[in-house]
Amino acid sequence: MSDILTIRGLRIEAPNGAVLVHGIDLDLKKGEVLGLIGESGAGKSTIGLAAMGWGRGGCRIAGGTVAIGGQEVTAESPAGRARLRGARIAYVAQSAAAAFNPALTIGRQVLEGPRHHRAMGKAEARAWMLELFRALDLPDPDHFGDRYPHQVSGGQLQRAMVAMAMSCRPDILVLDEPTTALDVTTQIEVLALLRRLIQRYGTAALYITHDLAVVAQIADRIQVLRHGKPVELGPTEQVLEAPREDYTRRLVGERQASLAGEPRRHEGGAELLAVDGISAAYHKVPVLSDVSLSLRRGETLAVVGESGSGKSTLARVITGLLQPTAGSVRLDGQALPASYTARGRDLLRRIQLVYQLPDVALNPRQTVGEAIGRPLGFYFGLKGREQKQEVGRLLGLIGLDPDFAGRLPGALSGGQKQRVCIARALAAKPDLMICDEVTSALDPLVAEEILRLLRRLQDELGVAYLFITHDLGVVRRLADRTAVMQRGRVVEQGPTEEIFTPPFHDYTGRLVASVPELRRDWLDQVLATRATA
Amino acid sequence: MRRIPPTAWIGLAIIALNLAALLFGPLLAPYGEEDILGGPFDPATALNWFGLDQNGRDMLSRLLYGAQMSIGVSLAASLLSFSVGLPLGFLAALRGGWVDTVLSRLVDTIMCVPVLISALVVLQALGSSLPVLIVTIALLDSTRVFRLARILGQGINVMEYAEAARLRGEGAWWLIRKEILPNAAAPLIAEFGMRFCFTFLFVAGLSFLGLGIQPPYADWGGMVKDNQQGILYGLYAPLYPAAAIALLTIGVNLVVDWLLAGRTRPQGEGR
Amino acid sequence: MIPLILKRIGLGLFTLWLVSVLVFAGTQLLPGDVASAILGQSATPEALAALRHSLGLEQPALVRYGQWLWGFVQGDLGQSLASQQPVADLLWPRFWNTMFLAAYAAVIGVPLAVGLGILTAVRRGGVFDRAVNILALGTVSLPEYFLGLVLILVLAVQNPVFPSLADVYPGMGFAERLDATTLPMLTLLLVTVAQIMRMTRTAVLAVMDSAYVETAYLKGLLTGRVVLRHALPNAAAPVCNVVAFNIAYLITGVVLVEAMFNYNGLGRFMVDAVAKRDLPMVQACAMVFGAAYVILNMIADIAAIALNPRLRHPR
Amino acid sequence: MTRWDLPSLETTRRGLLLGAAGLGLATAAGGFGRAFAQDTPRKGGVLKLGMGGGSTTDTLDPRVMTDWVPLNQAFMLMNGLVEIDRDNHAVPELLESWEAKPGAAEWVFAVRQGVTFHNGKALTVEDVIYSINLHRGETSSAARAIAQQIKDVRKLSDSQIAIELTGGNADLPYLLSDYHFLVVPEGFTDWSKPIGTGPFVFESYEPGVRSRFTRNPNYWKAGCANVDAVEVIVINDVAARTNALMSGQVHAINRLDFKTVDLLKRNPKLQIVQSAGGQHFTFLMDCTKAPFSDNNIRLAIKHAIDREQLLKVALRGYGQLGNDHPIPRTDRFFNSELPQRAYDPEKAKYYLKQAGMSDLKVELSTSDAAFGGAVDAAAIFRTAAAKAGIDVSIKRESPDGYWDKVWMQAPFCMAYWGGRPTADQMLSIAYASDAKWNDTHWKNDQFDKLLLEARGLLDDAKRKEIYWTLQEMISNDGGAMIPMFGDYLDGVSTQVQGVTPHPMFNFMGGRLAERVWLAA
Repeated sequence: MSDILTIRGLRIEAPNGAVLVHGIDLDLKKGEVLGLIGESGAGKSTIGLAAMGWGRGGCRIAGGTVAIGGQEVTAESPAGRARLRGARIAYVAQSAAAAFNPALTIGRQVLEGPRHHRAMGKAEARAWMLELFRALDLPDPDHFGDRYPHQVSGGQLQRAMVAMAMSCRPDILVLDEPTTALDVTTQIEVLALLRRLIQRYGTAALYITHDLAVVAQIADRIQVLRHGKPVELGPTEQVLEAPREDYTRRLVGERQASLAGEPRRHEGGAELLAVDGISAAYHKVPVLSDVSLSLRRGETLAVVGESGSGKSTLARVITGLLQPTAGSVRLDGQALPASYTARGRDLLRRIQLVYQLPDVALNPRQTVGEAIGRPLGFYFGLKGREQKQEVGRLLGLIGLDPDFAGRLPGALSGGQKQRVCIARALAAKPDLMICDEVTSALDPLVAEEILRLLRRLQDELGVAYLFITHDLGVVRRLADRTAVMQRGRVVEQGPTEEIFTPPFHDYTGRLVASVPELRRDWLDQVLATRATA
Repeated sequence: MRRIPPTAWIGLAIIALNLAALLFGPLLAPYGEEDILGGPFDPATALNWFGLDQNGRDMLSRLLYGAQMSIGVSLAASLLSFSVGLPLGFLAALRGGWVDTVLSRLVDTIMCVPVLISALVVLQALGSSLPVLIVTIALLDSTRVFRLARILGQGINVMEYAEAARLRGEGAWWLIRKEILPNAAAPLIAEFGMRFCFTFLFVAGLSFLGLGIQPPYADWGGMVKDNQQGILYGLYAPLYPAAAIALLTIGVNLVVDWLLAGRTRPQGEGR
Repeated sequence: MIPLILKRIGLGLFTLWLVSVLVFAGTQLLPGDVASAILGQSATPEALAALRHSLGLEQPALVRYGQWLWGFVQGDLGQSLASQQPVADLLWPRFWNTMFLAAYAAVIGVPLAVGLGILTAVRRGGVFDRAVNILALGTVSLPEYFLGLVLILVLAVQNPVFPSLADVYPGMGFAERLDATTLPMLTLLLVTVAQIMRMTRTAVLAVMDSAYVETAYLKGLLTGRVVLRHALPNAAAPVCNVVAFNIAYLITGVVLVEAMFNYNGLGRFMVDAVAKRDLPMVQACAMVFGAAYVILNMIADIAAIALNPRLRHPR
Repeated sequence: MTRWDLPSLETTRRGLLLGAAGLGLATAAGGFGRAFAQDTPRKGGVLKLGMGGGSTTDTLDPRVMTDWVPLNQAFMLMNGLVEIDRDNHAVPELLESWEAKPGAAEWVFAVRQGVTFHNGKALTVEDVIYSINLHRGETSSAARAIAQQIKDVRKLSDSQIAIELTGGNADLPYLLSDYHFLVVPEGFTDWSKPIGTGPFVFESYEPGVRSRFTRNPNYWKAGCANVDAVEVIVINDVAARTNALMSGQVHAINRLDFKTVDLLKRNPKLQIVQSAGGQHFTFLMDCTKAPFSDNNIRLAIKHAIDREQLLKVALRGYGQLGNDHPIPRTDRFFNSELPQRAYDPEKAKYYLKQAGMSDLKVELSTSDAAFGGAVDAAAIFRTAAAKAGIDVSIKRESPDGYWDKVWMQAPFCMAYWGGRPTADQMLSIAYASDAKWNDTHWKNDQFDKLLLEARGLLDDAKRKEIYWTLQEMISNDGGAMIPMFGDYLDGVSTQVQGVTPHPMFNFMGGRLAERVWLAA
């Protein structure tokens, strides 16, 4: 099989001159799937787009060549490159919701490619679209095209995106984290459909992701990247079972730990938080119905569920940001007023919230020292040198150098910012810290460190955690007890160990079963069992 | 700070020039604001670089004195407008509820009556002395500032860091000073530039209608009006004040474009 | 979507009512008693009292406001103090003149400005973009009356292409009326086209940075088609607001242009009415301008709602 | 220099003054520019006039009308009783001839026959009597002060009327030339659509905006009403007015801007019509309101104005110095021996001390409606007054409605007066105690007595002696500061033929539309 895509010595520079990709060689045979693995900043998406002769945000190809089926893309004029895009090589974005134009119907956007490249006649293009819709299991394929993007679900839109990419029967598909934005359960379906489509039409693909388990199910070979440089290249089995490079080993090790992970048991501690019969709604649309759970001092309770299950809403009710329609929340037996504005300063101190996106959780115009120092001054009246000293101590506690106090958030990495948020919460010496998806926006290795930090802090300070997440790996490693939520209800709660050993509650079972494992045949096995069940 | 492009440098230079005229205008002026030196529209000579105006007074001196009047009034009006519009706008954003509704409705209503008409009614009622002029323009202008401040405030208030501060129990004043204002600075400075330009041209317009700054005080808008006859005969007289107005407005617009460069929406709204 | 529009119309009417209250209160501010304004020098105390009674000036402000508003709603705008003629006869001809000039400038200006805005956005950073922007910056920075002056000099005095006097009278031919109002129209055009163009460009650029525009490029489309098919439909809403705001300026901010070209419009007429403390006239003019403003903003908001795909096709 | 060559203004103006002096016309300095072609009048074309001096509150009711636009429009529609020609002599109009009985207290006037109104009705004696009586008795007419002298108006025959005066007045014909005495059909009251015997018939009229009248086919005056129609467009803004003339959109404009007249002269397509005469510009102090009730204050202010500078800068030399009284140098009763008051800050301070003040702050209301460049003139006065310890703050009023809201109401304001054929008429309309337009509210019984006495005298020498004292009284005690007399300056396209200067008012004494014709 001849090479359909050959990249030699690819160098890409950002508008400010920073080099994003330092000379990459890459080959892709017809019908082959190559996985590109690495943390954010490794340059995965940049390479994928460069293969299409496109620079995002002003990046430009500073060196090297890209050839598709022998035709050199880098030598082409912009118009020449445009003729290739969509026709010979097509792109599937991470968030289909953003990638579809809200003002046009899905059908029109899918048919736009073939009509523009005059790849096929109008009727033929339409027939091919319907075939793709059927191949991708989209509901009511004949009329699906007439709907607008905001009238269909996230999973359906993602599959429509794949249909749009395949509309011109391209030779190569660039799949840029196509399933990351989806819930675990929908992720399996899209992955399976994608794999069948590629195999049926013999399309080559670059599969870009940071999740080793997902790429294991679909890629023939894996290229590991770090900071724009190649780390290791090899067949999937070899990279997973016998990684040669140390960095790859750490990546695989971390993914392994998240799947296994030995649960913890926390003994004793009086009941700290009691939530009973809580119901809540946004603009009269019910989101939580009759939720009850409790948390003891120093214990970690995980609340797990897919998006839309109401777990974040629960956090907002407990902190008083959202008034419940029914039920009550008690801290140390004392009933908490429904709105935070009615709560005294000490009550507010004892519950602290850490957000998912560290970039927007810190005021860009306040230094780290000010951010952490403010709660000290506000709650405990610590001022001046005393405050500076305590800030230094807290920074040390979360593993950052005290001179970070003078920096602005803009100068910190995602992981460092999240550490500062945790320090800010600890400054209030809270009884309870609510962590709302604190690791899901971070790279796997960085997330690992944050989890380890949180466990150490709990052991030292005895603070209780209410941990909200959709990642079962996190739950296994951190939570003493777990509550599983589905569509606003707690379907199951109890010690983590019991929850995650069969026999499973059916919803929990499906959740556990949907988390991809680090072996090549996992997807085939799940599909097989699902076919028989 | 981002690298300052050449256009912004030009803008800043023009603003500096005008500030100098504002502060030291009268000192630099070769003649008095009202000294009559010769016949109307006498051409430029060594003594009078820009020639004489319609009353035979030195054009350069009147431009320098006029700077104090034109820029001074507009600056004062813009500053007052911001000091009224900003806190109210942020308060409406933070408090929401009835405070926000009442203030917004009031502002919408005032904005419905065109600025010029409202200014006219008030100026006629209270006479167009300088303080009345400044306060009237400032109050009318603060409605626009209120609107922007409210949008900016709402954009920032919905951000997590603002929510975290509220959850801590911070007071409204602290939230405005520490959380919202620092982040709204760049768009607000740009807005100040735009509001200044609008006020500057508005005051000039009022003078053109004979209602703004009363004679014999020089103000650039009034000077264009008084000397406009000259243009029909190829005289430069009206060109100097008009050029002065245009130069300052262009200068400010250049800086404003730079400040807003790239950021098409107020900071924080992009979420 | 319909309920949204109805709500907006309701809001508009409510705002209009608030405007009437503001206008009525505002004009009470004007010093000088209405009666003495009519009688002038030969005002004897008895004549003043008699006149005040006949005009019903002693009744409480609320009652007078009620009567005035009720009259306004029925189109009876009351009697002009200065010229003893019904306000309506003086107001409406001038109102249509102002509307004519505003429409003339809008019909040419808006498409031109939106077109330029899109072109400069598409060719962002190019020579054309920079040149047009500098020109726009120039016209925005110059006062209207100076621009008008230059136009008169170049297009009326030095080479008499257009009349410098916008002299319009009832029964004038349409072409003749267009010719007479060309110079004021051009003055308005220069100012508003620059404004609308700059804001359209910003609105289009904001959309050009979105993910679906990148998707369109990645489908192999070229800039022109990407802007027309993908960027424009989503930039339409903000552009509508900008256009409405500027048309409102056309109607109301035009006083200076009317004064310069001696154009018999409502703006200049109101300025005189305020000077003469002709209260009924001032109230009527302010209400008419206010109504024009509110209606325009309402149309813009409704257009924005109609053009917003999410609202047009509810889930 | 620029492609518009800029000759120094000084030279051209000096040349002008010599030219005018050279003409030495006793009563009216001749205008110049293109020589006036005196060939025969041509019928046809539409005359378009751009006029300043109109307001949306104008009316064509002869009793109330003020300012230039209504005056010209009235003359287009209606004829007067007696007309003043370009040499300041009273010539017959609708009154064909007259003779005075001895003592000039009784007069017999012959009414012109064969004249018809626009509605076809023939002009009768009753119409004339009705028209005169409009200004007599309980009326708010501005001409009441003049008409008071008329004791009785009687019909003698179908073609003659008799007028009996309270006292002899040799100048009665001049009196009847006042522009308020216009003739309308008996019993006529609809002033929104006047019917007269004038050169043009009413077509459309919008106060303060525009009017259009069409030619009266059977107009009785020979060689008049030559254009098919005349349109008056009201343009109060001097710049817009001048633009309209220069761009050829109107054939003629009145009230040129003194400052740019010399520049306008260089335009070959235009002719400047300059008429020296009775027009004078006044600073009016209301003698009934403090601080102007104290004559010391009035004298202080009269000494605090630099008349030479004002004439040179504000009027660019198009005028003469004024001596604080309304009688022009060209009038036979002009008091030539009254010392010309000059700018004397020290004397002004002296009078202030007399009034018990060290310095004075006054507010001067003004607008370009008062006269072209009035606001600038106020600024010039302010600089001069400052040196005399008088701080004059200027309040610029809106031009529209100036004559209703500011004139005769503000304590200190500015105004203009058109010329009057006789000293008696000028003094009685503005300075007699009970005059409706006594805009300084100056009451002086001695003055009233002498004025009446002079009116009845036939002996010119004695009348002169009285008028001289009257001028002295106004100058030294009156509330009007009259620093300068200003020439009338009209700009007329060369297309318009038959234009001549006139001492009384601009636009040929208000009768331009009737007389001129358009070149082919």
